[in-house]
Parts: sequence; structure tokens; C-alpha cells
Amino acid sequence: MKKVINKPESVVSEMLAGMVAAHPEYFKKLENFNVIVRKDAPVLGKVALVSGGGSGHEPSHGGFVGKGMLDAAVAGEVFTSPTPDQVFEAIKAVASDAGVLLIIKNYTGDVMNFEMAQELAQADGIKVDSIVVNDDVAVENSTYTVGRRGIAGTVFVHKIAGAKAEAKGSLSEIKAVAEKVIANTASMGIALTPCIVPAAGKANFTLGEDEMEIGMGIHGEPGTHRDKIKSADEITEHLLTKILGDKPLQPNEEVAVMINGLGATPLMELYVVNSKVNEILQEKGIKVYKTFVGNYMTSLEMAGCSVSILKLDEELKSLLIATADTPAFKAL
Amino acid sequence: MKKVINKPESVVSEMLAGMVAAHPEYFKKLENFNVIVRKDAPVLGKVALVSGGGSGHEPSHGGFVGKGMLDAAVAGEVFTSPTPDQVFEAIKAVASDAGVLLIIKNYTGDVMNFEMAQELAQADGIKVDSIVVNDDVAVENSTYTVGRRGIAGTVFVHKIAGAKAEAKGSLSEIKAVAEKVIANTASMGIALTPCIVPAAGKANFTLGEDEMEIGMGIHGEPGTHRDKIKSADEITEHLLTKILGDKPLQPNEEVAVMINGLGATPLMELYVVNSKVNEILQEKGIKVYKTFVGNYMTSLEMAGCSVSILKLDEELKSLLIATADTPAFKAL
Amino acid sequence: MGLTSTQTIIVLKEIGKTIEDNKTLLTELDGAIGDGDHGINMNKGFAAVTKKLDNMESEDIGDIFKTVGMTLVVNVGGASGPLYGTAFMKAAAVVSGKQEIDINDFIKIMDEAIQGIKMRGKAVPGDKTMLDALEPAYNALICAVKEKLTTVDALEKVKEAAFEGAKYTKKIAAKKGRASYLGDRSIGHQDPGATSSYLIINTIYETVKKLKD
Amino acid sequence: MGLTSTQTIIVLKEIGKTIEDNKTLLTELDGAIGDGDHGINMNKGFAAVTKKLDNMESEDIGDIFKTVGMTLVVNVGGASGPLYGTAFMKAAAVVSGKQEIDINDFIKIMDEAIQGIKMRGKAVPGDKTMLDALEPAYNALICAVKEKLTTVDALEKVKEAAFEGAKYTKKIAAKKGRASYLGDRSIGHQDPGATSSYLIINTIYETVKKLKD
Ligand SMILES: Nc1ncnc2c1ncn2[C@@H]1O[C@H](COP(=O)(O)OP(=O)(O)O)[C@@H](O)[C@H]1O
Ligand SMILES: Nc1ncnc2c1ncn2[C@@H]1O[C@H](COP(=O)(O)OP(=O)(O)O)[C@@H](O)[C@H]1O
Ligand SMILES: [Mg+2]
Ligand SMILES: [Mg+2]
Ligand SMILES: [Mg+2]
Ligand SMILES: [Mg+2]
Repeated sequence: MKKVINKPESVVSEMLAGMVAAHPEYFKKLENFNVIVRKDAPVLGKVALVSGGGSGHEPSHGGFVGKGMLDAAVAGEVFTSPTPDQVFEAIKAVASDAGVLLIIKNYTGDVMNFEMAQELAQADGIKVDSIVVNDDVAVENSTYTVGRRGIAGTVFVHKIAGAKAEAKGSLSEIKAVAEKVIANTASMGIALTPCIVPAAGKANFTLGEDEMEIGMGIHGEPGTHRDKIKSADEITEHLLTKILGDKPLQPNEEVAVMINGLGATPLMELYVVNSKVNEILQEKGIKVYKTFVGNYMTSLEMAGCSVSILKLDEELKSLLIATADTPAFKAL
Repeated sequence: MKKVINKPESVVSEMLAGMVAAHPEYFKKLENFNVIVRKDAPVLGKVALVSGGGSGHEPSHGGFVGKGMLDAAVAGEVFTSPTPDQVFEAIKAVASDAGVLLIIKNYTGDVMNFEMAQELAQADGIKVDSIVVNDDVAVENSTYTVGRRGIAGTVFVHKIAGAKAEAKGSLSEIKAVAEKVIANTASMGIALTPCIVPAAGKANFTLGEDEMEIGMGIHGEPGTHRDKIKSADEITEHLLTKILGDKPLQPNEEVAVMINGLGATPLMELYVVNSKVNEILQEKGIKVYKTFVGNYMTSLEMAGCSVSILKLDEELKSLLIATADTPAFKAL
Repeated sequence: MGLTSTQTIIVLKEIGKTIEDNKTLLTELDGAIGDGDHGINMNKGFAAVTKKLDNMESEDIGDIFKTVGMTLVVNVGGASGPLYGTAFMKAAAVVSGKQEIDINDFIKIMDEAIQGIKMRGKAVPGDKTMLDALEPAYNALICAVKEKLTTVDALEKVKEAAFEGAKYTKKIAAKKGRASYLGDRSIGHQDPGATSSYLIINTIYETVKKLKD
Repeated sequence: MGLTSTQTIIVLKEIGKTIEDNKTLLTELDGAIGDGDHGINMNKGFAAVTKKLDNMESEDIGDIFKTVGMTLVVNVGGASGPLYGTAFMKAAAVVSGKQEIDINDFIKIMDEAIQGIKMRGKAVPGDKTMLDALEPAYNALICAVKEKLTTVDALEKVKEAAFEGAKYTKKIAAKKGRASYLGDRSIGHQDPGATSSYLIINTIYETVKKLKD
């Protein structure tokens, strides 16, 4: 395991210390809790957005705390969802009269821990609602299973719900638009290498020089299946076929595209992928309204990427490009 | 070599295609040249900034083309500086009545190719000046050698010179403030893994599981020396000792800090480094005015990071935080 | 059965030791079909529990269980934290005020624990979760008590059923938890949570056995 | 010596072949103390040169050299592009209009080429660059001509000197180019540019030798 760290036990707290030291103009850390809170929280009259999950997905989620996105981000241990007490503290720190919306990625752990926190907050008389993001089309959706994971598409939810909240939308309005984003978003990823959880000290799986994992999550787990490494064009075609198969698009419909790096894949390769994504969408007459390329939802130092497509309407378009000012996502 | 690419020969052009496809609101590509040009170039009355170098440093340099930073970025082959004709085309595309400033990183190849382009442009009657960035304190400065490399600190030059140009500063004023940034910037980096140039197909050097290279450049070359992997705190102390040894700082002086990732090192680790940088500077009574943490000047998929410190005065402070809108660097 | 608060604490601390000894095993099982942290999570939780249990001898078993549950919830995170935590907190209710518990209390405890896990996780047996160890163990307990076996013999049947249940998870595909993302790729691997549930039950058997002779 | 435009083109195309055959060698040398692309860069350049040279037989040698220089500058990039490019462009000046060149022209050519490289790169012999192969080669050429050796014998001395010069770069630390960043770590490695310079000169020798018998 080659990492620039001190001790695995302290990596999350040291990371958070480094984050607040770097971005005091955006947020502060709650003492004794691994919670990043918007500097000016609670913002009166504004619905507060709280997200989070295990650490190791940076800049998710702390990097998105700021004007126009999240009010608080809760950081669990690496790849382990935070505990209810931590989430509860985050809720209390940002809750305004307008209420709180929890943005949860669909993982059993995240859902259960955030749910327990929601119960605690409600028992405390705080107005809290929650939504669960499940954009990963690599996983079959079924009522008998826990269903799909939330991956990079979650950032679209943060951005758009955040803009709606900044515009003083009501809790139900924000939840509604967030649900719309979730319904309109599909993502899928691949990986070329595994990653190493510091506390574990070794990778979860090994890949041959010529192998890749398809249908990757963001927790260092194996994908849905394994294949020989393909060219960027073939990989991109495969991902888009699955994505568009799940969320079909008509000519002239407008979309937002996110090419997300899992951590160790250089921008150069992400842009190569985007060039193919763009070509395919153009062939289908689908209009790309906005594209995001970079490391938004990572999996430590995993090499790989995911593609997310969000189908847009006028409301989503205006919220997507609305002003946002956070360390990891800015829109002027 | 595990990369999401098609053919090594086409990776640069496909990357550039993906960049312009992703960010048409910011820039366009010059036909038949690997040059990214600000969408509204040439901007009348504004000095144009042209930078570039070999590819593989993304988001440098194309990602910084836009309002408040660069007017054009020239992309050579991976780690190979672009040819004079390419740089000349960039100059012609952005040259306004106010003139053009070339921001060159101090590498023999970059300096010579940009110089030749400058000669061509001047012969063409275009007002062109140039500056050479050499912030890497890992390399001894000596009149008998080519001197120090330009690494991540170059981004400070882009930002501050860009702000001065956007404010309609004159060519000589912009050159002066850029020189000031160069004089006030010191950087140094380490690497935990080598990287692979696509056309070469294999790494330049190998590192043991317990080894790191110290004094890294950004071209996959070995560092100034090799050592056993140290803790993040020890690494950070070493880098800061060298940096502050070269550019001593007094208590109450203000600085900008950049923790730059070389490509494969996750933000988590960069923030751990920043927490130590901040601690050390605080002990010395040095005030951190602004901190940047992320992949600004990369070396393909190399794992490692660099620390850059820029000593600030009032002028530099205001230019550093002035509005900028580019894909990879935004300031609201 | 007859376990006093002090003896209950001994059992719980033994469970902590077992989890610590099997940290790597559980983590590796989770690595194959999950995110490779189950051993780390559980050990973190039970290490905290063991600390908390010092000088609780005077408390009643309900309070002890509540403390265990809360401590797990607050320290573990992930999926197993809320699940085991809820299990202990729900179980606490049925033994609140008691300074000593017998095999019939243990039936109520297991029943409540399983209810809690089902309520929280919305899983059913066959989903390849801890329930696949716990539910057969509970059924074995019911029969054993019907057959009037001694506490130790009854617990032996219980841990055997848990062991079989955990082993059975190898044969099935996960429908809940992270392993479910792997679909059929999860077949052939034993579920880490079912394994930790077996380890806990086995430790209860072993420790009670020791305490009884 | 007496090389016609056609023969000069033959020599230049042979250089292209040599560079291609040694692409990996040059890249590996550059990998050790540079960024591992010298072979790639040079091959890119001379492949383009070889294309350009088709149907230039009718042109004079000055134009041929100018074309070679421009083609290298525009296709290679890096440090070696401007350096070799400038070398050929400067050399072009001293043979402009000539349809045939002799050994005395070759002296002027090498002199101008070296001046050009020094002007562009501001390096001196001993900096561990291509100059460490070229300058001794030039000196050997001067003596050989003084000693009135035949063209082929003179060129043999020239390539031997270039070979020794390239080998010598192993002993010294780089002061110019990327290798200089390594300081003393560059000692023990042969300079890629000095090596490509030797290969070029050796190919001139070999090819002229063939052409002469
Ligand atoms: N919905 C559920 N109901 C019951 N048990 C579950 C459920 N989801 C997961 N589990 C159990 O949790 C175990 C994984 O726990 P752990 O690895 O600690 O959490 P995480 O999956 O969040 O990393 C699985 O092996 C499984 O037995
Ligand atoms: N200032 C200089 N003067 C002469 N030759 C130089 C100079 N700098 C570098 N070189 C030569 O260039 C060679 C490296 O060329 P190349 O690898 O193609 O370019 P780059 O270093 O930009 O990747 C070195 O081996 C050296 O011989
Ligand atoms: Mg986990
Ligand atoms: Mg190069
Ligand atoms: Mg797990
Ligand atoms: Mg090189």
C-alpha cells in the first residue's frame, strides 16, 4: 500500500483537518464530529441539504459544501457509512425553520444510518425528509433486492437540489426536483485497477494486466463482471448502450453529461472518453447542454471512470447552471 | 500499461476533441493545430496570454483557457514540448493590439520551441514577450546549468498574470507582476509511482513497494533522489524545509498554498498533506491567505504530490482572488 | 440457564475477543463480495462495547443490552452497525430490569433481535445476510427448549444451526447488502455478516458452557 | 568526397533508417536520465524527413538541408527538434545553390551545425549533450583533412571521435537538458542526444563508404 498518509486510523480526521484548513471561507468542522458544515449555517428560511457517506470519495461530499449545494456533509470511516449520531449532529447544525433534506446514496448502510438519524431528528421536532439516489444502471433494479447503488449521478442531485434550496424552494419542492433528477439520471462505470482501504492495507480484488471490471461501484468492491481491457471507444460504447438502454432518449432531447474519474485515471483519458460520448450522442441527435469532466465521486486511488447522463428540462437546466460556490464545484 | 485510450498516436488529438466537446462555452480548437483558444479571442485591447507544453499535465494547460487566465494553450505530444509552428499559430490566433505574453515552463525544449515561435511572431510584426517559470526548488539553481524546472507554481503565474491581463494591464505591467510571482514562488514534489507515456508503453523507472522519489519533475523522469517511503508528516516537513529554505518567510507574511496532485493521488491524501503544511506555517506565524488543493499540474497517472508556496503582497492577493472562469480554475 | 449481569458481561466480552480474533477472516469474506471492512467495523464496535462494559456489573441486563446496542450503533457504521445495534436495543426491552436471565429469556432476546434486524434491514432469510445464520439458530433454540434439553445442549444445537446457516449462504446469491450488486457472482462466497452472527452465537455457547461447569 | 543531391538524399534516408532501428535504444537512454521520448521524437522527425525527400533529387543541397531542418523543427518538438532543426537550417546556408558537396563543404556544414546548436541551446561541450559527440567529431574532421586522408578514411576518424564522445558522456553529470535535473544521478548513463548524433555521423560514414566503392 503506497499512500501519503500517517496512520490509517487517523486518515479521516487528518483529511478533514486539511479540508477546513484549506477552505475556511466555505465551511467549518463540527467539534468532535466528522461533519463539515457550511460556514454561514444555519441559513434562515433556506432548506438545508445534508449528504455524506463513507470517506474515500473526495471531493464527495465535503467538497460540495457551500453556496448553492450542500449545507453539511457527514464523513464516515473510509467506505463505511457514518453513524446516526454523526448525521444527527449535522442535521442539528444546519436545520433551519424551512427544514432539512437528506440526500442518501442507496447503500444499505447509508440508508439505515441516515434513517436512524432522521428518526432521532424527527423525535427532536426537526422537519426532516430524505431521498435516496440510485443511478447505477450496472445493477439490475428489482423489488426483491436492495436495488441500485448511488454513484456519480449523485452530484447532479447535490447541484440541482442545492440550487433549488438556495432559491428558497420549499422542502417538498426541493424533494420533488431531486426526485426528478434521480428519475432522469443513469450512470455506469468501469475500473482498471482496484484500490486499497488504508485500514485493510490491501486490495479487495486483483486484476490482470489485460483485465478490467465492468459495472463498478465506488467502494473498491468488484464490478458486476470482468472482461478483457477494451479500447476507450469500445468501453464508452458499452457504457452508453447500458445507460441509454435504461433511460432511452429521443432526438433533440437535452442532457447533461458527467465523465467522472474514480481517482487515478488522468483527465487526458476522461476527455478521450468524452469525445466518444459526444460523438455517439451527436449521431443520435441528442443535444449536450452541459458537460462535466473530472474527479467528482472517487473511489480512493482506483483507476477507472463512470459516465452519467441526466435528461434535462427547462427547470433542471436553469438549476444546473445556477451559481454555485463550493471548493469542488463552482458555477459562475 | 492500463489506460482508457484508443491508440497512443491519437491520444492527444482525441483528448483535445473531448475537451472542446466538453467546454464549448469556454474555448475552441484551432483547425489542424493542437491549440486551444479562448472562445472570444482575440480580445481587443487585452494582452493575450499563451502557455502550453507537452501534454499529460492536464488540466494544464488547456483547462486554464478562459476569462481571467489563458487566451491560448498549445498542446505538444505527451511530455514533448510543442513545435514552434504550433505556438506561432496560437500567438496569431489571440494576438491583439495590446500584445502577447508567452508563459513558458523552464525546460530546454519548451524554452527553445517557444523562443523560435516568438522570433517568427516578431518577424511577423506581432508584439510578443515571454517569461520563464522555474519554481522547482528540488533542483539547485546555477548559472552553469539550465536551472530549475517549472512545475505546479506555474498555475499561480497563469492566474495572477491572467487577472492582470483581464484588468487591461499593459504587456510590461503583466510581465512585471508575472516575474514577481515567479520570484515569490517555490515548489517541490515527491512521487510514489512512475507513470507511463502511452507511446513508450512502459515506465521510465521502477520503485519498490517501500520507496519514493523525491524532487519530482512532471515528465515521468526520476526525481533528484530516492528514499524509503515516509509518513505524510515527514514528507511534508521535508518539502516545506526545502521550500522555506529557498524562500524564507517572516512571521505575519501572507502566502498562498497549493497542494498539487500528480495524477493518481487521491484528494484524501492531498488534504492530509495540507493539514501538516498548515500546522507548520501556523507554528511559524505565517498567514495562509488562500489554499488550493487538487490536480492542477499532473504527470499522467503518477502517484505523488507537490507543495507550492507563493509569498503574497496586496497586489498579488487581489489578483489571486480576482474572478476567473475556466474549466479547471474558477474564482467567483 | 441462569446468567447474572456479571456473567452476561463475561459473555459479551468473550464475543469481543472472538470478533477481534476473526477480524481478518470477516474482512476477507467481505472483501470477496463487499467492501472489505466487516471485520474492521465489528472489531471497532465490540472493542468499544468491551470498554463500556467495565463496571456495569451492578446494572440490570436490560441496561447492559441497551448500552451494547447504542455503542454498536454509534461506533460501527456501515450496515452491520445499525443492524446489530438495533438487535441489542430491541432485545434490551424484553429483559429490562432483570439481574438474571434464563433460556426462556434467551428465546425472547433472539426473537426481538431478529425482529429488529428485519425491521431495519427489510431482509428475509435467503437474502444472504446475517439472518441466514440467526433465523435457523432461533428455530433450533425453540425445538431444543421444547425437547427440554439442558441450556448447554440447547445452545450447542443453536450454534450448530447458526454454523449450517452461515455455510448455506455460500450456495445463494445475495439480494440485500453490497453483495447483491454482484448478483450471481456472490454465489460461492460465505456472507461475512452471517459468519459474524455465527461467531457471536458460538461464543455464547462456549462461554456459557465454561460458566456452567 | 563529391556527394550529389541524389546521394545526399540517399544518406539522409539512411539516417532515417538508422534512427528507426535505434528508436528503442534512444528512448531507453532518455528514460534513464530524461523523459523517455528521444527515440520517439527523432523517429517522428526523420520519418517526416524521409517522406519530404522523395522527388527532391532535382533540388540543390541547400534547399534539401533547409527542408530537412524545417521538417525536424515542425515535427519533433522537445529539445532535439529545435536543435537538430537549427543545425540543418544553419548548414543549409553554407551549401545553398550547390548540386554537389565535398569534404571541405562538410567541414563548413559541421561548423555551422554546431554553431547553430550552441546558439539555440546555450550549451558547451562537457554539459552532457549532443555537443559532446559533435564537437570531437568536428575536430577529428579538421585533423583528418589536414592530414589529407581520403574522404572515407576521414569520415571513419570522424565517427570514431563521435563514438568516443558519446561514450564519454557516461562519465559526466548533465548541466543542460532534462538530465541536468538529476545532478550527479545522471553520471553513468550515456546521453541520448549524443548517441543520436553519433548514430547520424556513423550513418554518414557507412553510406558514403558504400557509395564510394
Ligand atoms: N438489509 C440487510 N439485512 C440484514 N443484514 C444485512 C443487510 N444488508 C447487509 N447485511 C449484512 O451486513 C453485512 C455487511 O456488513 P458491513 O460490511 O459491516 O457493512 P457494509 O456493507 O456497509 O460495509 C453483510 O454481510 C450482511 O450479512
Ligand atoms: N541545451 C542543449 N544543448 C544541446 N543539446 C541539448 C540541450 N538540451 C538537451 N539537449 C539534447 O537533447 C537530448 C534530449 O532530447 P529529447 O529527449 O528529444 O528532448 P526532451 O528532453 O525535450 O524530451 C539530450 O539527450 C541532449 O543531448
Ligand atoms: Mg463498508
Ligand atoms: Mg520530451
Ligand atoms: Mg463491508
Ligand atoms: Mg526526452
